Amino acid sequence: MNELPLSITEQLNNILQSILYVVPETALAILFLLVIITGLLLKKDADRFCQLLSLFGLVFVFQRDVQQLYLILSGPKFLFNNMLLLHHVSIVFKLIFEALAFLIVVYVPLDEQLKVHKKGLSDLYAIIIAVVFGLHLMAMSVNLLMIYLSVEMVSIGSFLMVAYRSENRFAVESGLKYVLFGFAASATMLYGMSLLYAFTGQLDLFNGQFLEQLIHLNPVPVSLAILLVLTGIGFKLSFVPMHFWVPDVYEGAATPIVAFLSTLTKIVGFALLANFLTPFIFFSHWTAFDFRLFFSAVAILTMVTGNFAAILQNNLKRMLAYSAIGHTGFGLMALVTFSQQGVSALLFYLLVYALANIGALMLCSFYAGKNSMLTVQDLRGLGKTYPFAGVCFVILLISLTGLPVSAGFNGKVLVFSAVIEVYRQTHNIWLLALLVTGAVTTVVSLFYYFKIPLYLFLKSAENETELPAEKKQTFLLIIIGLLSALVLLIGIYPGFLSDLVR
Amino acid sequence: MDHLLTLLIFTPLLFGIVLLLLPVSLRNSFKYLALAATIVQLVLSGWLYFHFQTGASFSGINHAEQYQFAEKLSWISLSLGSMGKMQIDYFVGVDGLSIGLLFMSSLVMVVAVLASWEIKTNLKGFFALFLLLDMAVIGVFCALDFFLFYIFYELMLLPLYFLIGMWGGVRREYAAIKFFLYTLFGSVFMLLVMIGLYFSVTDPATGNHTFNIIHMMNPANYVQGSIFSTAHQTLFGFPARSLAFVVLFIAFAIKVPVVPLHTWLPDAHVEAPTAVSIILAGVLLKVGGYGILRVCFSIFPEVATAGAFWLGLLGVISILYGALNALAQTDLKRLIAYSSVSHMGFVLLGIASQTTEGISGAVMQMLSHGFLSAMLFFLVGIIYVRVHDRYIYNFRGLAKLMPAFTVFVMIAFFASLGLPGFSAFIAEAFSLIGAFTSASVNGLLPAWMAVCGSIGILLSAAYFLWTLQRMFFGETRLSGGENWRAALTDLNFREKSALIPLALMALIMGILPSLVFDKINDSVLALVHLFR
Amino acid sequence: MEQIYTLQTHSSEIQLALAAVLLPFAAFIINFLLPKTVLNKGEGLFSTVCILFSLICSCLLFAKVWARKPIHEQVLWFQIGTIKIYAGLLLNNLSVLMLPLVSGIALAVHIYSVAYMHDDLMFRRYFRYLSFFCFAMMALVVSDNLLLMYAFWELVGFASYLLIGFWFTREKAVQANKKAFIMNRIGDIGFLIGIMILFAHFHTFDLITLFNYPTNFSSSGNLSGTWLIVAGICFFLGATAKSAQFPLHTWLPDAMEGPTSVSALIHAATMVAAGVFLLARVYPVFNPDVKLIITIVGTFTAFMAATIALTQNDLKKILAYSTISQLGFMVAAMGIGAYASSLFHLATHAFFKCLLFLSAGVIIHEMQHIKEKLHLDIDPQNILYMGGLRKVLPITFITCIIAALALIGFPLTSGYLSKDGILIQAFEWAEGRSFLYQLIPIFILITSWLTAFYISRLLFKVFWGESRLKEMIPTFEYHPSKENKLFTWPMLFLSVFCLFPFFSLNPLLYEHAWLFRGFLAADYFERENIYHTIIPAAVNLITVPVVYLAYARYINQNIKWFPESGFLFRLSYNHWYIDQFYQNYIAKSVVWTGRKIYAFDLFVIDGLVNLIAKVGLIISQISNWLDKYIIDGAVNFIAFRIRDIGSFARGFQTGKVQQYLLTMLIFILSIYIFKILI
Amino acid sequence: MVLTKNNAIQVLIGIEFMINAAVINLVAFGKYDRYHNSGQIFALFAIVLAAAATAVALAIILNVYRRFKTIDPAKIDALKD
Repeated sequence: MNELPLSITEQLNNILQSILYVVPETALAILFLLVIITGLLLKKDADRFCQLLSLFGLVFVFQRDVQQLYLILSGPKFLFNNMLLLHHVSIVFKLIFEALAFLIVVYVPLDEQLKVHKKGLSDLYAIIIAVVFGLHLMAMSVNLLMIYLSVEMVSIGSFLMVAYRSENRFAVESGLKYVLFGFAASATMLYGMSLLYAFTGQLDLFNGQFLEQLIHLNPVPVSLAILLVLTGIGFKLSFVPMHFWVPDVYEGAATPIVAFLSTLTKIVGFALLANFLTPFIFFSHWTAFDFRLFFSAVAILTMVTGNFAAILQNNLKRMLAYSAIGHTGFGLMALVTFSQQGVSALLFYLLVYALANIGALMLCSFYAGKNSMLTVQDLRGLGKTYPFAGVCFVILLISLTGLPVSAGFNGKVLVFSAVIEVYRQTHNIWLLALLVTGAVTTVVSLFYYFKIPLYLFLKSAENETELPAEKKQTFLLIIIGLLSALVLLIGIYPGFLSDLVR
Repeated sequence: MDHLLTLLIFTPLLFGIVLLLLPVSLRNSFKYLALAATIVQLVLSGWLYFHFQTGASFSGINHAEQYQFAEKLSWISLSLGSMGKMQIDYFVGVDGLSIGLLFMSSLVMVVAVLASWEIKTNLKGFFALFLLLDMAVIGVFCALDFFLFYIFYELMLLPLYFLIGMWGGVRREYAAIKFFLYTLFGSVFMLLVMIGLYFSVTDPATGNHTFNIIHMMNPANYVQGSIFSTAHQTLFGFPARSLAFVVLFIAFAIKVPVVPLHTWLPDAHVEAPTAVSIILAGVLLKVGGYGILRVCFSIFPEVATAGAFWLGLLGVISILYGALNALAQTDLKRLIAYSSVSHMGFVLLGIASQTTEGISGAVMQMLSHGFLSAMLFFLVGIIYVRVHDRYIYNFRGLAKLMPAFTVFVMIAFFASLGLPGFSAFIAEAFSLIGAFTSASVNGLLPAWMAVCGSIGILLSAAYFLWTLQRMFFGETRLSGGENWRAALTDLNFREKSALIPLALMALIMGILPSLVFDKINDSVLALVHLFR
Repeated sequence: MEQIYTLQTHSSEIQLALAAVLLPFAAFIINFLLPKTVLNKGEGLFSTVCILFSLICSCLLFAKVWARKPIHEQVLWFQIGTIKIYAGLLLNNLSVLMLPLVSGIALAVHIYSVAYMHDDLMFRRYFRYLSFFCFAMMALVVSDNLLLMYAFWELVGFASYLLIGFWFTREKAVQANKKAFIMNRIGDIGFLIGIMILFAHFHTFDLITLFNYPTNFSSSGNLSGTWLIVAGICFFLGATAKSAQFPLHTWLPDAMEGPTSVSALIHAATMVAAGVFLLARVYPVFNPDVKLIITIVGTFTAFMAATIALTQNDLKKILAYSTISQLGFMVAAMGIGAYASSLFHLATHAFFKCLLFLSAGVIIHEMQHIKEKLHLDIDPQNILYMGGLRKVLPITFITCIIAALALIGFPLTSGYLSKDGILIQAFEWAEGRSFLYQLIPIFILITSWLTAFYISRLLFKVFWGESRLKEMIPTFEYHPSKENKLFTWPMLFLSVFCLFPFFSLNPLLYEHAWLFRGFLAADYFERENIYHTIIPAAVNLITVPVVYLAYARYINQNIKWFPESGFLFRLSYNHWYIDQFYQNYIAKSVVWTGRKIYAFDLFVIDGLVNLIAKVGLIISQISNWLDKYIIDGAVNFIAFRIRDIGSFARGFQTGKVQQYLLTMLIFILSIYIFKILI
Repeated sequence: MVLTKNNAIQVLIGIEFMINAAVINLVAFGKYDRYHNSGQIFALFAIVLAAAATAVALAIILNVYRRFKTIDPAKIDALKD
């Protein structure tokens, strides 16, 4: 039924050639092993050394990725018998992963709650490296098996990270919820994939027959299968039906982990969705399941729930969780355009969102200190005591809301222009609804984002007690300062970033 | 010589950065630094105003090369894959409409700094935000690239939110967030229209899309079939161009403010500290008026003509509505806020008439109202700083206690109710005359609108005189008793030095309106020509 | 007036005119800057000297320009778009007459007020305002375009606001000046609309081009009939406010709160005359039916004011109402086309009314002294407390008599010439018309008799008989106070002008008055008819018994004809209730609407915005509530977790992972079902 | 089972059932794909990964028990809106 089985030798040659193209991944694997070994060997000062090692490793991998860019100038490459697809967009995703992972690894020891952890952080670095490895695979996977493998790897890694601080009630509870929800979601995905395999007998998405088979079948079961697979991916992206775990887990887990989850896993979700959808979109007469309609509805729902629910939140991290959902909706809007410009706008927007979000979370841990629960009321009057942190917080929030001069604004402008461009061609009413929801939710987001400076600056602290001055994470403040400066810089000169992203 | 405008825009930013770096120990030096910044700006804009050439070849509404002191350098050039390059350039220039407003706002800024002597807490933050606001305001008046215009337009909101929020009166949070949401609501939809316009206009020189307002003005640059091209595309059933005009008009009407959208003004003014409410009234309301002229009217002239009747009606309503409201006020600052609504109604009426007299009257009104409302708010600030109370009924017979103060109050009151010899008289007379003649010249506004407008002048006389008589004349009876009597000292040198220039400007512009009209005549003629 | 209009560079005349106008302004500025200590009474002297020189200049100018070619000089003021606005001087008969008139009276009042305001501590401020007023009035008279005229028109109103409210600590004074200014403001709106109409059609403000003096206004070209009428009415509205005609006259009696010398200058001679001056200036605009309206309003005001003046007790109020009624005469004269005699009456009236006010000022001054000496709590202005003053103030008595006779229009006085001119022309005008038109001259006739009656009532009450104070304090005895020289001289100077010789040699025939001839329209022909003789004779014959009647009534009380009560009396006593009507209807209603609109603004519009904010919040709550309860309820129901109902999670985030999973499943099923349906 | 049981471990068992269902599905349909047998390979991977995930899940449930003394997901709702 399919072509003659490739002889073993050809398969081996194929694999050998592909190895060349997976240098960054192999480097990551080696790095992972090294970090575990150092973690075991050097008992006492393991954390510091592991951190340095993983940082160097990430820089090395980053450098390798850049090299890969030149490798694929001639065009995307299928590796390991169509298991992975290395193309420009996936490399850019990988670069983003390296950068953000670097940032998070730097951030991890600075968080109060994690630093005091008795088991030490060396294991955490190892897990992070492993998950980054999983992210790489996920960004490139085009084969159902590969998708499932990489999703599982990333999920298990993130389960461990969320539940890392086993002594804290909230962390453990969020871990449990995350595990149960994640595991169920991946089970559904697996079932969906098995159905797809049943229908097409193929695991490779980009294979011609894959879609041929699907066309001849009755659209209803096909769309059920696709739906089930989308739930798995949705869990990673946390759009509307799959967003319930987000607030609890973000509130419970340690802040650096939340930073990791809210940025990296979300971005890789988009990467995976892009890869998964490409065959369906470019396959001309695909009628079974109208992706654009589905995703526009989901995007609107996500934006509305995310932003409107955030209004009522008092807890800072929970509010940032809901705002993350809102931003996912906005990202989906960019994706729905299915155009090259849409994807590059999406990349720009996600990177800028990630920077601002990590900055905001860093500030949460800066203000939270020991106690994990940080409500907006606790911030009352802190603006005057820590002016520098307060100003950075405002800059980051401006970027998150998308007010001008900030990077977020340029992101939103790019996304809006992409959507308008596509709307101009297709006049699809859904795109217009997306535009209007985007605009309205931006205004709503201003309302809850500006609750923070409201308490920081405008409200005066009742008890004028000076907060413990020893809160001297100057290093953390420096990073936050760098981040807000970066956000402002991108705001004024988006040029250099957008060229990279294109 | 050619980088003057950029220098003008960014001097406050420079001073602001210097100010931020200074240690907090030099607290009292901040206000002098800010004063220096604004004076440098005043000298620059004075020089610009003086060297502004007039003449037919300098009208400059829709001819890019006729703008003076223009500077253009490419700022952002994002390449958007298939879509070609997104080209945004830093294009700044001045023409008849904006030169007057520039000079007025820099003078008002100097007065605002003088008024901010009363601020005691967190000086560094206050003056940094103040200078940022100053830069944004000047930037808005010079920007000729829609994207740059939008960035400065939004940049104004942020410092104001904090200025009102942190140094304001008792209900400051409510007023600050209300102000912020109001303007943001308007401007978010403006963003959408801006991007739509971007996609429908191509720059003849470089061929790719552009944000340049001047290119947006002549229909030749519109891409066929684009949303806002003149081939009346439809959007939700309405013609796209009129929908864009309405959206833009709403965004600027919130700023002007036009009646249904004006409720943020009294709260923002009452709660803002004196210096901020001076800028808010003196300059920010003009941004709305200027925006309507520069953006709405020049880019969609035919829609403006079609809707002129409704604009005129809105103008008349705000005149009468503002005046009647002012009559019923008990808080002096709120009264002046409503009077600003009424006076800005004249601007809208003048603009809607689309006659030379009407528009030049409107521009003159913007300038004169800038000076007069700054003066009025400064005067209210003087009372408030002394006794922390603005309730009209608590004061009687201040003339005896503070004679010099009363003289300035009388000048301000009589000037703003349109006594001849002051600029408001010329401005309001010509806006009304413009509105009246428009019935015969281009048949846009019916004659009764000008008559209702003139009733507005009468009402303004009523509430100003009522306040004057209520607070200043008669036997001195203060609700605060003796300690108020001691506190209500007469003007000191600083206050006088702030008030005298404003009074003089109002007087000079009243006696010699040619100072203003010569500068704006050519641009107004070009604008009116655009409508035909 | 066949002078042809030529633009010559009469540099000498222009300089004279400029000097006349700017001298008081110089006085105003220097008084303002002059430090207090130079001469304690320096300001008074200084501004009097200035006004004296300006009088001299205007007389010289008068000599040069009267009955010769009008001179017009202008310079570009500013340019709007393509329209050039000029500012300049127009010196024709009208302006040249008004200049000396205003400065003459102003000089008299200046000298008078040096003494009158001697002990007032705000002496300096008084003279500042007074010279500012003179400047504004003189400038108004000579300005050549409507916009400039409107500017000075309002400045005159502003100066009167300052002067009425001079003693600003007195509550009533402050009320009065606010009312005066707002009333004038209403008039100004009318004036502005009139200007707008003309500008809309002719795109110019210049009087020359508009009414191309001196030929009459033929260029009503494209100004259609209706607009002409509206413009006419608007200009007339402006004049009514300034000259206190019927609908807008209530501010003048209240304006008496200001110092008497101020009332003498402003509310007798100059400012109120400005209204008539405006009518004269824009005379060609009025077409016949507007003129009819003017006549009706004029006569009605005259009649009404006269009736009110009958019963007033306050000395200055009587004079105020008499001014209103005399102005009614002039306006009516303008209406019936007697342009020349109306201006003639304006000139004569200015002199004798100013004289009456000055003498009233002296009387009140005297009563003030008595009051302080004996510290009675009487109102110095109330004539009921006066009486028998002729012995105490002889010179004032004489000048007062002359002025009163001039007011009545007794032969040999200037008043006779001007008032009878109006009467005769009124009858000529009404000759051919239907019965209704006849009413006008009859009313004018009645009013002149009423004038005679109330002025004589005033004289007898004040000067004749015994002082009423005697009943209050038997020991009271007038002791002759030396009349201050500064009072008497200006009064005598003015009384000279009240007599006929100054205006025309022949005391009986008004046509021979040089002033009358100055304004005659070119086509005026001498119409010798019976009216010329009957009317003057009839008027004078009847005034004599009327005066006697007043004498009988008030001095020896042997005639009880005029009861102090009754409806008519009460109607007339409280100013026909017009003031109250204005106060509690119009003023109150405007403030009431203001309050209502504010409430509306506060609750509806502001409410609307808050509503939208609340709706925003509610939507988020509903969406949240929807998430929480609908789906949560279904879950429990399905899972039969009865005991869970107790622990309804507050948010949808129930924390129960399984509920999340279930909602997810439900969502997928719903999409699936939805897919099946399509 | 996943949704109703009030014992975390039973929930895990439920999930395991789901995965096994998918594995059976894969293997069953592997019949048609003689050459690649991708179905069976996929099934192998699925089983391995399920095992790994269960191990992690059990570790976390152990932790939860140590903290909450109960593993009924309905009870563990400290983090709620």
